[in-house]
Amino acid sequence: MARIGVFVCHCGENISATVDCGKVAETVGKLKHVAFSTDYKYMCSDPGQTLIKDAIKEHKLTGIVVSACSPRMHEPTFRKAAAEAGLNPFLCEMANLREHCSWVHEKNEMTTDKAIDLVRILIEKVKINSALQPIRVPVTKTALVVGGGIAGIQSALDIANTGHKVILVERSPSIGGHMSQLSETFPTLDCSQCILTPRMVEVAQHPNITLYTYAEVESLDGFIGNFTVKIRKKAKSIYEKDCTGCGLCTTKCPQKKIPNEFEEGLGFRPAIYVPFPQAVPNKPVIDREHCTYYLKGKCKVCEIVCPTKAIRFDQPDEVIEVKIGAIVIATGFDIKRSNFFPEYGFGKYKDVIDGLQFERLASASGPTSGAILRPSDGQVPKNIVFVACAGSRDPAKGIAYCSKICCMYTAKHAMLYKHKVHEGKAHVFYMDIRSAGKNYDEFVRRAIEEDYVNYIRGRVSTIYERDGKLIVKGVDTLLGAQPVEIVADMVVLATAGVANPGAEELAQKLHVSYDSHKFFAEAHPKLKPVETNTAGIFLAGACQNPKDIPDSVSQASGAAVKVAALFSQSELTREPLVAYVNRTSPPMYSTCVGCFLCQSVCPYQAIEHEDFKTRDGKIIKTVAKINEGLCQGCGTCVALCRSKSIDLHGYSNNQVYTEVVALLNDY
Amino acid sequence: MKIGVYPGCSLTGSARDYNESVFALAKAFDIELVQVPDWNCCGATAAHNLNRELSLSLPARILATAEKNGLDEILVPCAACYSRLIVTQHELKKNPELKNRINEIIGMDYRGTTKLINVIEWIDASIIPNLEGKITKPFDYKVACYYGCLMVRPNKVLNYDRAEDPQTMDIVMEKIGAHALYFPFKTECCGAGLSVSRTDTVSKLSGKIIEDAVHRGADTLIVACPMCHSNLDMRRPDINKYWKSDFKLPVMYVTQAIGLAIGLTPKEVGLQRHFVKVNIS
Amino acid sequence: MSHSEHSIERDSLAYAIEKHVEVHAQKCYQCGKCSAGCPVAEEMDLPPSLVMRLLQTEKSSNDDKVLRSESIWLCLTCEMCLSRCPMEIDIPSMMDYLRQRSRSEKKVNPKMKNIVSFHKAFLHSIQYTGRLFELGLILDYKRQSLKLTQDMMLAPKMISNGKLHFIPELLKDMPHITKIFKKTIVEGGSK
Amino acid sequence: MAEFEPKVVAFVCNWCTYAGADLTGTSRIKYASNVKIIRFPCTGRIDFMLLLKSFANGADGIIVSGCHPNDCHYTSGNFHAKRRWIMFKELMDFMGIDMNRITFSWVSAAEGARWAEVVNSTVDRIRKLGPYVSYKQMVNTTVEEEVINE
Ligand SMILES: Cc1cc2nc3c(=O)[nH]c(=O)nc-3n(C[C@H](O)[C@H](O)[C@H](O)COP(=O)(O)OP(=O)(O)OC[C@H]3O[C@@H](n4cnc5c(N)ncnc54)[C@H](O)[C@@H]3O)c2cc1C
Ligand SMILES: Cc1cc2nc3c(=O)[nH]c(=O)nc-3n(C[C@H](O)[C@H](O)[C@H](O)COP(=O)(O)OP(=O)(O)OC[C@H]3O[C@@H](n4cnc5c(N)ncnc54)[C@H](O)[C@@H]3O)c2cc1C
Ligand code: SF4
Ligand code: SF4
Ligand code: SF4
Ligand code: SF4
Ligand code: SF4
Ligand code: SF4
Ligand code: SF4
Ligand code: SF4
Repeated sequence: MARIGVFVCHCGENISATVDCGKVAETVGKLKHVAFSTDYKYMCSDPGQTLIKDAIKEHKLTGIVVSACSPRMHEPTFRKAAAEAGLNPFLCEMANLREHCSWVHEKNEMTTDKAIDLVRILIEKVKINSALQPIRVPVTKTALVVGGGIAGIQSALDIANTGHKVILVERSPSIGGHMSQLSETFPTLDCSQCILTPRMVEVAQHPNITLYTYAEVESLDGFIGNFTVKIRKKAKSIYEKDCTGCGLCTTKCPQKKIPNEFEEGLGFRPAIYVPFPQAVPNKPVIDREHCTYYLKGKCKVCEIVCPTKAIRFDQPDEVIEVKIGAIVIATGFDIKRSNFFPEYGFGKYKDVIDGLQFERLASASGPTSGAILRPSDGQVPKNIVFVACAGSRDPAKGIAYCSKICCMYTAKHAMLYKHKVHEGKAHVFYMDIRSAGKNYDEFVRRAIEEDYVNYIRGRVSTIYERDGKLIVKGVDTLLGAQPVEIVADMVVLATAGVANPGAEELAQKLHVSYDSHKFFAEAHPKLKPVETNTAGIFLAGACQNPKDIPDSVSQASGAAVKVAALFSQSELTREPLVAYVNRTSPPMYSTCVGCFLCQSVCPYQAIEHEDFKTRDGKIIKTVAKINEGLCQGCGTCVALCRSKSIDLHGYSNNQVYTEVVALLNDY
Repeated sequence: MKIGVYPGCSLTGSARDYNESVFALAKAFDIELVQVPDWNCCGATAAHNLNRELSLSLPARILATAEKNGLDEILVPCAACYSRLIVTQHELKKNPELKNRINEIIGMDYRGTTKLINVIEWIDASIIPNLEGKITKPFDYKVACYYGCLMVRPNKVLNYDRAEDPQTMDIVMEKIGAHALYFPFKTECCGAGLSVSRTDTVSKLSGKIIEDAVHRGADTLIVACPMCHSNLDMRRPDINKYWKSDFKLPVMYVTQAIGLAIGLTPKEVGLQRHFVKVNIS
Repeated sequence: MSHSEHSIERDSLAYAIEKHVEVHAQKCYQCGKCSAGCPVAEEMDLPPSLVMRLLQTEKSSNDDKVLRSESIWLCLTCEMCLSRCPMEIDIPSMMDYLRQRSRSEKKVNPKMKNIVSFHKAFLHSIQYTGRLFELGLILDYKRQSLKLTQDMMLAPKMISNGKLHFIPELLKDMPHITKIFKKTIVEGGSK
Repeated sequence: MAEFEPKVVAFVCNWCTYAGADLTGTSRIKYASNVKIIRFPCTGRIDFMLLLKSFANGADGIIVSGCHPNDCHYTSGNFHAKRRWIMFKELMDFMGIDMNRITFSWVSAAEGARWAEVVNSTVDRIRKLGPYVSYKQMVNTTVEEEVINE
């Protein structure tokens, strides 16, 4: 038999000024199953709470309704009080007599009547509430960081420094990402390698970090705190423990003309290679696609010269399985490179290059040792044109969004050019200068005012070649759309920043959502920019959208804190207001018909399959099962299920129907 | 083989040379070209500049006549006419209400079933595959292929080649032994519709095209549109005056070049009708 | 489309363009790529992107400027602008509409009279013969534009090259053509 | 005769409209007391059979309100609610339910005044429509029984 207690609060006069609190307490006190009913001036005060606790014990209450302010304000207070008195906290409900009644209505009988109704509804509800236990899940305190660019490096270091283990998985042979390719960085023009390399080394040496380069995530199972990940370590064809990184093999390899990815095709590398001198780890890998041995069955020069016999041609890929508790995705971005703009001739004219190629030209460690030389003939370009928004903000041929970083790096490029080629002329075609950031606009102004970079507001229509020069046909919209024609030696296109190839595949493997441009999607654009929709998986850096280094690093540290917060508990406790699929006795097992419509609408991928099998393992029936670790309790699945097989703790079908009936029917 | 043809006004007038080369080529490849009976002018630039309904009605009459006479496919050698016809097809397909209105104007039942073929598509489908063994005099020249605006734009409607740096004509020329030059002006406008009313503008625009082709060492320009041809060939004195030079670069129709390559005489392909002498062959 | 959902009746040229040719002036973000590629931008009083901007203001004085401009007549409908516009704004179709509006509102720029005359002469030729009669066209145009000597130099050579007919080729079903003209030009009031 | 006081049930989500209604209170904006709120985690949880159930139990009007599109606390719950709503609307139309008795709105946690407006306009409208007696006559009880019994 239910024994309900009702506690009507005056809130000083906030409630009692318009609601007759005494009458409310008296009226509901007469209802069936109400064992105790009273009113009091301040329920949340210490004496108020004591009153409640005493009543629970004294009257052996099986449920209470605190009729006071908004549950959004004091539900935790009163649930805690209930728990202290030995009543399951989920058997305490609050009727909102203040925000939803006394403050919004005039003092009259109808208002008091409404207050009575509000209390009644919750009395009926709490009668059928069930005692719920918070959900506890254990936490594996090892984090996985996917992607070893600056964002991944920062996250890994921050997490590792909180004392937790980190596994860092990088797809390419070295960590460093795009930042390692940059020459100098805006807005300070400090050398990218100089600030990045120490971090890379720190990663390699950190006792809490295990680094897997040349590796990729194969699959992921489990949920927050309890993931199992499979990592494929691609065969490097060398035995790393024996390799000293002497580099002899790379100098002797006869394959020398493979376009160097790190140099953005502006240089070459051998088949056994270290992507760049400061690479971490600084040990080579064999590119099997280009190695003569793998292609033709002979060569093995590297094996012959290797002093430590570290080469292993028969090394297989290795798949390892690890348990982890949280994931940071930091797989970065890329820039558009294909010939998506035939009118600009990218890919056709050697001297029309992209931003990353320019970085390599400007980099002291690049193919020209930092001299700005045009690729076609190695001459110093005297007239250089930069084209901003090349493919960005262009729904017709490119992408609709603004790539965010190119205004800044274009200003940087023009500046670097002017610093290196004093007599040269730099022109920038732009639509808007987007340089919001600390010291950013000042930086752009410096390019214009101190380095005399010629900024022209207007887009370029076409670029064509004549007599070894590039004719750039643009317009100056600030001069009434006057056509501008520049005879340039070299053109740099600030091509759009796009999602990394493979991002979609990775998102699917990790069960996180991504947007229409294949960038990873945050859980909330403003308040959860670091979280994904999947609990325990976080985002850092340009994998979310094009970002510069300061933003990538900030977010990476943010993601690290989220992981650290998760790891600060040995168990996760969560409000048990989650969905569940009903179970009946065999042979039915559940009323669920296995349509999995619920699965298709769940925003958190919390619905799994559960098989019922005969003793010999034959599947009799497959039904839905809620993963409590993932379910956030939105109830979308409940409303959708046609066989009414799913229900939601705290907002069950029975509970909400009871509320409706109580509300509409007189007592 | 039999196929419909819509010559349009130019081919029966100022572009007789083009007409002759198209028919000569058809004959050499056993293709019978059947004219759309009692065809009318497509209205050209003038109609759509001045009256939208007229600009759709004139082509619709042509197409409806072709439909009525069972011509499922028609070759339209003039790029300008081709453009008007295909744009009409597109607009009327997009907008059934407009289609009804136009049908009312022309008093015919236009359905939009005719397949329109431009000259390069025709060459690609019916000439190139049968070229083997026919080339007696490879067209061993450096050529600049000029497509103009109407063959590639609007790309979404024409759905032919690509709007920037198209290649179809270049490929055809390479097949008959020519060397197709890199030519960035291939889709720049020659001035087309302003030919008579703004000779200065046309001289300037067409002049840029000629100048660049000469600069790149072309032996001849190759075109597939009578409007382009008349601006680049007939207007040469104006161009030369405007550019204060003496460009002698000939301008040939793609059909003429193929004709010569398979051994037709200059006269058979109408070369003698050109204003700028063609000292090729 | 979201545009039409929200658009309220406005009394502007931009609105008329939206309705008649489905070109939305507000989509233009003034990048200028159209003007950069337009072959006649240099000769225009209002390069295409400027026309777009004037229309965006939806001010009647600016609408008037557009309708009285030389640009709308100099436009060659070459489609270069459309093919490169990042927002795929169909300027050529819009230009067609603007020309017709300019004529119906009697705002044709006086300097552009020749161009209009030529178009008119061209249509006359078709109206009376069904096909273009080039010699007739030239003569008609000369009469209208009073540019008596221009192009006369070409005629003899054209004749000797076999490129000019002396007698127009007439269509068999001329009444049909006459009817089409009557229903469009005459009744449409753009004679 | 005293003026007809309609009974209106409001199904609102916890994160946006419930909080918005709290703000109406904190701002002391007055509105008609005919409306009583039932709290849901998300509009996605609102089973539209509840609307039928409410009418069957004598509701004269109903408000369904949640987060604005794209602001859903659960990212897409309200999106699914909207989609289902479209389907359900057809069904209700088919059943002859008077759609004027249902208000579907978005009220965010910051829109206290808007909540008062939504309530008042709904109550006004329902008051004009009068008691929803016709529902009782036409209701197909099998539909609701099936839903309630679990
Ligand atoms: C031309 C240019 C100039 C720039 N100049 C500046 C500047 O001056 N200042 C500035 O602040 N910013 C600049 N930036 C921006 C800067 O490059 C980015 O902010 C930064 O690189 C983002 O770091 P990230 O770690 O998020 O991504 P990335 O640098 O892209 O690193 C991602 C890493 O993840 C790895 N990876 C990808 N997919 C997988 C996978 N599936 N599994 C495992 N690993 C994977 C990649 O190999 C890579 O190592 C510039 C960008 C460009 C294009
Ligand atoms: C007009 C306007 C519109 C905006 N619109 C948007 C928008 O639509 N979307 C968006 O994303 N952002 C918007 N923003 C930006 C947004 O307001 C800020 O990003 C955000 O408020 C920053 O939060 P904060 O906590 O860093 O700083 P603040 O919001 O400034 O909070 C700082 C707090 O610190 C307190 N404080 C200050 N000094 C001391 C001290 N010495 N000791 C103790 N406490 C102190 C202050 O009282 C204050 O409470 C807008 C900003 C403005 C001005
Ligand atoms: S419980 Fe709420 S209503 Fe009661 S006194 Fe405290 S704040 Fe006021
Ligand atoms: S075996 Fe392959 S990697 Fe080794 S030296 Fe030969 S080509 Fe280079
Ligand atoms: S030669 Fe051997 S030890 Fe030296 S880098 Fe190559 S594999 Fe390593
Ligand atoms: S950041 Fe600048 S250059 Fe890059 S897309 Fe945005 S506006 Fe264009
Ligand atoms: S729980 Fe319901 S919606 Fe989900 S699979 Fe089972 S029957 Fe289908
Ligand atoms: S309640 Fe929401 S989060 Fe939980 S399983 Fe259902 S749809 Fe998914
Ligand atoms: S190209 Fe398009 S968007 Fe750019 S100015 Fe011209 S019309 Fe506007
Ligand atoms: S269509 Fe007209 S406006 Fe557009 S590029 Fe050609 S001439 Fe210029």
